[in-house]
Amino acid sequence: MIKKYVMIFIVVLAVSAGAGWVFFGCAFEEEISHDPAPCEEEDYIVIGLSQIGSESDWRNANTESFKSVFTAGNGYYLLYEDAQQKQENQLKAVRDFILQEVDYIILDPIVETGWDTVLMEAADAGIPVILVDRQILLENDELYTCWVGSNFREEGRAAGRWLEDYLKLQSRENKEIRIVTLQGTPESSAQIGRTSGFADVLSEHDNWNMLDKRNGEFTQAKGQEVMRDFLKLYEDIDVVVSENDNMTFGAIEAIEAAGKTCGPGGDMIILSFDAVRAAIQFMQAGKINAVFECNPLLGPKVAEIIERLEAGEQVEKIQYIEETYFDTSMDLEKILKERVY
Amino acid sequence: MKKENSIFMKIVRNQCFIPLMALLLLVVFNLIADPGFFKITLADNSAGNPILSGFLITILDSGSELAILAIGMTLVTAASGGQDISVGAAVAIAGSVLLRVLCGTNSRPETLQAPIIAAFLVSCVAAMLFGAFNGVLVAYFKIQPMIATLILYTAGRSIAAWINNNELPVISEPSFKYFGEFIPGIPIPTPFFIAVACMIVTALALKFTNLRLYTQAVGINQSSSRLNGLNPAVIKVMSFVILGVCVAVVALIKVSRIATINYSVIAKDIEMDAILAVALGGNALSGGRFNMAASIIGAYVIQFLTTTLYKFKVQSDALPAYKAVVVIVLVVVSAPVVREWFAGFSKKFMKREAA
Amino acid sequence: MRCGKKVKARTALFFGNFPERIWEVEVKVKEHVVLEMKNIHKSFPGVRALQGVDFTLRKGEIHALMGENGAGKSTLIKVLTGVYGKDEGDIFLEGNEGAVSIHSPQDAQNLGISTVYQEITLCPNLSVAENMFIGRTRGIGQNWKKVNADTDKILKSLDIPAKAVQQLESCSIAVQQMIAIARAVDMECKVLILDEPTSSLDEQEVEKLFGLMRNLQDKGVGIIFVTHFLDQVYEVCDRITVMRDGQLVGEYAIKDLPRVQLVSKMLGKELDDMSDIKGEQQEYERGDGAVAVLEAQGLVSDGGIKPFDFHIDKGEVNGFTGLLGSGRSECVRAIFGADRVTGGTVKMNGREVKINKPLDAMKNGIAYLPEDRKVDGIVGDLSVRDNIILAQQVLRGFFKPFSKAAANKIADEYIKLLSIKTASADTPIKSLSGGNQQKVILARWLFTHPQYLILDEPTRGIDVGTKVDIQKLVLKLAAEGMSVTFISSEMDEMLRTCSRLIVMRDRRVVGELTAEDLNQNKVMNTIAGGDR
Amino acid sequence: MSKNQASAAGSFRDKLKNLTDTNLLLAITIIVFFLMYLGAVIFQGGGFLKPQAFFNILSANAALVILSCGLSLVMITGGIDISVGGVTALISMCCAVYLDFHGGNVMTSAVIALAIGLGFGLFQGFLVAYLDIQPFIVTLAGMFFARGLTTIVNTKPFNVANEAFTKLKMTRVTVPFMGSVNKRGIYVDAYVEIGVAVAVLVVILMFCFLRWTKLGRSFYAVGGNAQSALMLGINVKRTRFISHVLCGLLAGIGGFVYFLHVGSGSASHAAGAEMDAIASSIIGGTMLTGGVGNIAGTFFGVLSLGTIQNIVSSAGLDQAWWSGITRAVMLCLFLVIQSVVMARKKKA
Repeated sequence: MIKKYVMIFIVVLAVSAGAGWVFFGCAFEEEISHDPAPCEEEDYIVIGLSQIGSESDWRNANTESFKSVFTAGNGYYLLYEDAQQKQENQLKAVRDFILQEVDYIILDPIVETGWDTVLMEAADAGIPVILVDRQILLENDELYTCWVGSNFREEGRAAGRWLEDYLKLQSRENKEIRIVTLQGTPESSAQIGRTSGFADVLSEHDNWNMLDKRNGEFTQAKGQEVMRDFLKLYEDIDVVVSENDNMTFGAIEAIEAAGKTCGPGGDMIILSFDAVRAAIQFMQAGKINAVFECNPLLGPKVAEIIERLEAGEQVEKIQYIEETYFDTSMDLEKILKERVY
Repeated sequence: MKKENSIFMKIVRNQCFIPLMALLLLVVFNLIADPGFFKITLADNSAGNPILSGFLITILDSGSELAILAIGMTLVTAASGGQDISVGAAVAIAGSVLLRVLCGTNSRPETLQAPIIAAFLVSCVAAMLFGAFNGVLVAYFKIQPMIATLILYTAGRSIAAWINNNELPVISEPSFKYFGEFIPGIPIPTPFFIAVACMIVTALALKFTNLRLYTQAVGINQSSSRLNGLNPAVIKVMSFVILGVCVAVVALIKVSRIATINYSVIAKDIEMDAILAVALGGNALSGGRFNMAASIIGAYVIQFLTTTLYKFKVQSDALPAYKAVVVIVLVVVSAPVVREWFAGFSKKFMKREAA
Repeated sequence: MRCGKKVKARTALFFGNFPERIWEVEVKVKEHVVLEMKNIHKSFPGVRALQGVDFTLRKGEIHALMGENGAGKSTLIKVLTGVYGKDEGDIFLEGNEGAVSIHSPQDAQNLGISTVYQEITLCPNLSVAENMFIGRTRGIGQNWKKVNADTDKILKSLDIPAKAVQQLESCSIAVQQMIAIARAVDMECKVLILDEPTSSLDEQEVEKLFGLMRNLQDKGVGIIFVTHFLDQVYEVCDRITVMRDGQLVGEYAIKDLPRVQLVSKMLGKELDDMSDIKGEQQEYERGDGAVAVLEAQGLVSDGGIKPFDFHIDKGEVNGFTGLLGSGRSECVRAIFGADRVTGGTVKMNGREVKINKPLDAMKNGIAYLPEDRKVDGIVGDLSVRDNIILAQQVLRGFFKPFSKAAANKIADEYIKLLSIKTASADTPIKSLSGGNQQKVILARWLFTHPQYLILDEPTRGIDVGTKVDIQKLVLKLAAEGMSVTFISSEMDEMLRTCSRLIVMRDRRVVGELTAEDLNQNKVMNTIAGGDR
Repeated sequence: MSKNQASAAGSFRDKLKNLTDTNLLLAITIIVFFLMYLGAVIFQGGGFLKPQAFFNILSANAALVILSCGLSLVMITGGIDISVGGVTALISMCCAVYLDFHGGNVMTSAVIALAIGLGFGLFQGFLVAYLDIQPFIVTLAGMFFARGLTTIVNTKPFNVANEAFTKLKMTRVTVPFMGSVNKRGIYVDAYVEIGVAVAVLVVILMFCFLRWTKLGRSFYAVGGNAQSALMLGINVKRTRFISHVLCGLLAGIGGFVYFLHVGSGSASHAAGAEMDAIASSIIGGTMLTGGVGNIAGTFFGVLSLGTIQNIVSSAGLDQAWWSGITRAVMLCLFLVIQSVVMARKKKA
């Protein structure tokens, strides 16, 4: 008998715990995120940010730059949603933003297609959408206010040009150069841009031999895996083009594990993109030849745009963010000091 | 004639027979397909240390993780009659804890914040706790193992990410990589040595404790083992905790390999391989008697299969499909119904022979 | 919807044409036989379960089928319900020309033979109505309104206190039992077999059940009633068929067979033969001041027994006797802590001890050879060796395993000592014969060197040779100073070995017999409950 | 004992006692759901007050609802199927490839989806029911097979451009009287995606099936006590088989609805969907031990999960890991409740 009541008691306890957990869980979170809820405060500019995920350091730096700019202190309230590499999550996030009647939506689209519907909804709800980092394909460009990001194709070209010069220095410009590419997530504008940009230069040199291109998903683990396969499949690779730093790190692991060396004076030339802090450290260690910056600090620029929009000004559709590249010939110490991410 | 037959039967009956046959099959296949598969080269790596490389080494290397997990999985299977599908997630957690302790707050430390051994012990404890959590759900709340572990299977990687609040710490300290790759001067990958160490420990444990007897007794006949003074629940929990330790070890290797962690990819689908290894070792997935050696061999066979598939340029994401086929074949062949059918068939066949 | 019509027809059987039914019941033609089984033979490997058994069931009678276990009554019923095929013999059924052939439970049901088993075979998570009608009709649809209505009618007609829509598990066991019967009856059954339906019911529940049985009896159903409770037999039954060792002992009208007679027939000992077996056991007299090895007061467990007192002295062999299901096993399980002990105190050698789980008992030097060898005894896939050392191993603890050599030595030693027939110590125990399995379990417990050994049905389903061995062994151990409690369904075994018998009936201790009282008649009278 | 209890107990307690497990668990689920939604409204306010918020949850989880229905069927018969997620991914990939590369038409792609689901159902059902192999192992293999196959079909994730399809994808079912006024002061009709209509239909059908058809009831019988079911003359093997086939079929439908929702093919689609489906069923009061469960509950289970996720995301938490943990905690909670309920039943 007693036992039975105890059981019933436990059940009740469990359920209330469940409910309570939901309540207080949220209540608690509310407290730690000190900003007031959007619905109450009208004088805040409410921003909905739909981020792709947190797959790489670049991404994290990018997210951070937004979080640091759109603070309550600056008169913003930021709703941040991590889509975990899923378009459906981003669509859902945008819809939620529309429901919560945010003032601006910042969208970093994971793929280029499939956005028409939600953007339409946003337009209907009168919410301007600012695209960042990656681009999208639309019949009607009016659906978004503007796009802010890197000129990936240009980065790709820069990489190609740099390789040209470097090979000239080594006077290998007429030897066969065997190249492999670790590609980023397919269909992402970074991948498309960098691949095509590099291809532009590649096409000018018939002694450059592109052995293979494989998807490294922009992640370190995958990069290492793909590189391992490359090393098994192809003899003496000369150049490794890795479309972001994390993949590069993975690739370097794989290369060293296979007993090969890389970087200046190594068996392979490593070209990398993004230029996060760690990458430059790797360059100091002489494991990467050159990295081509893809500036993740989009926050300030977007903030500036939003202020202009608030002021009722017009903004131009495509806004590139200024970028550079680094290689081992430069004073990396100094660069590292200046580097914020 | 009779005698030969009986000897032959003895060989066939041995549990190690099935996995060894599978191994042989794969070896032969590769010999035919491309003998280069077995080429092992000795070369210097970037640090200028001589290391062996080649597919066989890869198998020894990656197979070791699997073997270690197979040890724990075998015990869990034997005791609880079910499998733990949360090992992959648990590895992520343990690895994350490890890095957390090593890195402290800063995710890119120039120097380690704690000795590796301490970090390892902490992650060990963490893994054992999660193992115990599974065990309690199974033993005391009487939830089928696979469902109970489903909880961790979902939450695990999230928890892992949460532990390092979603940063990707990187260890620059070179000595940390010894566990996953090579100790300078030793051309054989370290994971293999770790695996061997684990095997030795297990062997000793099986020899100098009643682990085997208790586990099997509980797995085979609970009520009878209870009447013999055993406490089935405790034994089950214990088996899960032991698996936890194995998980921690694997986590060390995994993390050390890449000196960082990727919460969503690390040890992905490894639970499937571990279960497969147990099954391939001829251990009943419904619990009871087990043969550790067979499981371990099974693990290496799985890795052999994986590597072979890799070599034939099978996409890593496509691998599960092939393994799944192997699993299905295994379970179907070992299904009692099918066995009866076979028995009947063979009897008929014998009759025809006699006639 | 077809089923719907059927139901109407069937319920008509209860309501519509009552008169002639009553008339039939009035006349109750003696030789109006529903079922006749002639010269049934059935043997399993090694056992001849049924040897030329005849059985006759008349319309509207409640017929008790009695016998200790191993007598073959369950086999007979399984043959009748088509679970087993018979080797020889014929079954005749009213309304069928010649012998009927029954190959499966389904066949039996179609022929109108329905069985209600001890454990209820309904689905607790379905409603009463669903339980009544599911699995009886083809097709997808089901007019539940109608089904519920019909169910309610049937329940009313058999005055079963349940509603059609109510979920089964919310009914008491008795009512569930009745619903099972109602379902059986509703399927136009001529013969209804009740296999120990009362074993899990309390008094008033049993009463309800009997009410239902009489009710059916009046409706002309022939009922075969299997039970171990004598009182119940004498309460409801018209006739008794007694079986023993797979043979028919005889069929009797209830009034021609006083209980004592019945018991003696079941146990196969004629009352009048006064040659009571004098066992080799030494006379038991309790020297005053002698401290009991184990003494229990008001011990009670959740195994469903009334509180009981018990004590055993050094070197004594005593036993619990009583018919199966009288609660003798439950008593020893309580002592060993196998069931959860809910009350009472246990003293060992004068010192009070707490025994909550088997390990406690083992630590106190108690060993228990369980009744059900397969479920509680052997660890099937383990080798004979491991089975022998298991208990002692547990006592020694996790970190002190026997070396392989030691284990082998022990195993061989006991294999020799108890002359266990096994290929080797490595053979899995499940491949041994029953007798040898039992010896292995015995060896397991002897190896723990207990001061008090409990043997529950050690000789069940075992060849005669082994039986004798075990009895001899028991006496030898006692002579060496071990206390033994011995339980067996076989009277003369008990008489031969035990110097004191605790007699049980209906889950309570009803008597304790020593010295000159240790003879057939006395024991049987006590079991039967006085010379009524 | 039961008698004097009844006499002792108050009428309410009586009711509680007679409350079948199914209804008890169902009640718990619904209560929890409403509590959560309340919590959402209180803490998030704004969006959650609009009906559209609810419909968005529906639209986002339509596929999951269907998958969960399938799982409930299997779990009620005491089985389990963890392949549904993989199957969904496989379906959306196949359909995407078919529509884009082979320019097929939408109807055929729907048929393909059903065929794939049915195929898995038949095969797994056969292995489980007739070769009686542990369902978990079988479907685990099924899941990995489906996932692997998806990448073999096509590695790259891509969006479908096929007009007919996109038109269908964008079709909306407007819900009358539920609309709301947006910040521009324009009244917008509340709407759900077309998949929701399908999901609701499935829920209703399955509910009726389980509640009123004989086959449906025999699902419960088999799950409750296979031995008894056999004695009652139910063909247990066949029932198990059918349950898996149905589950496969629903996976097919769900897969297509999912495809309709995301409109793209990708190997990583529906990751952990099987998990969510199981969780929803359990939260919806389906007992793992079988024999207890209710489609309505499952429906609420799904909604609860959806709501939790919305709360988590709009509570400003980093959804990436919180949603995972939240789901697991809920699952764990309800698993424990279940085993407690079971224990209580044994005691009683």
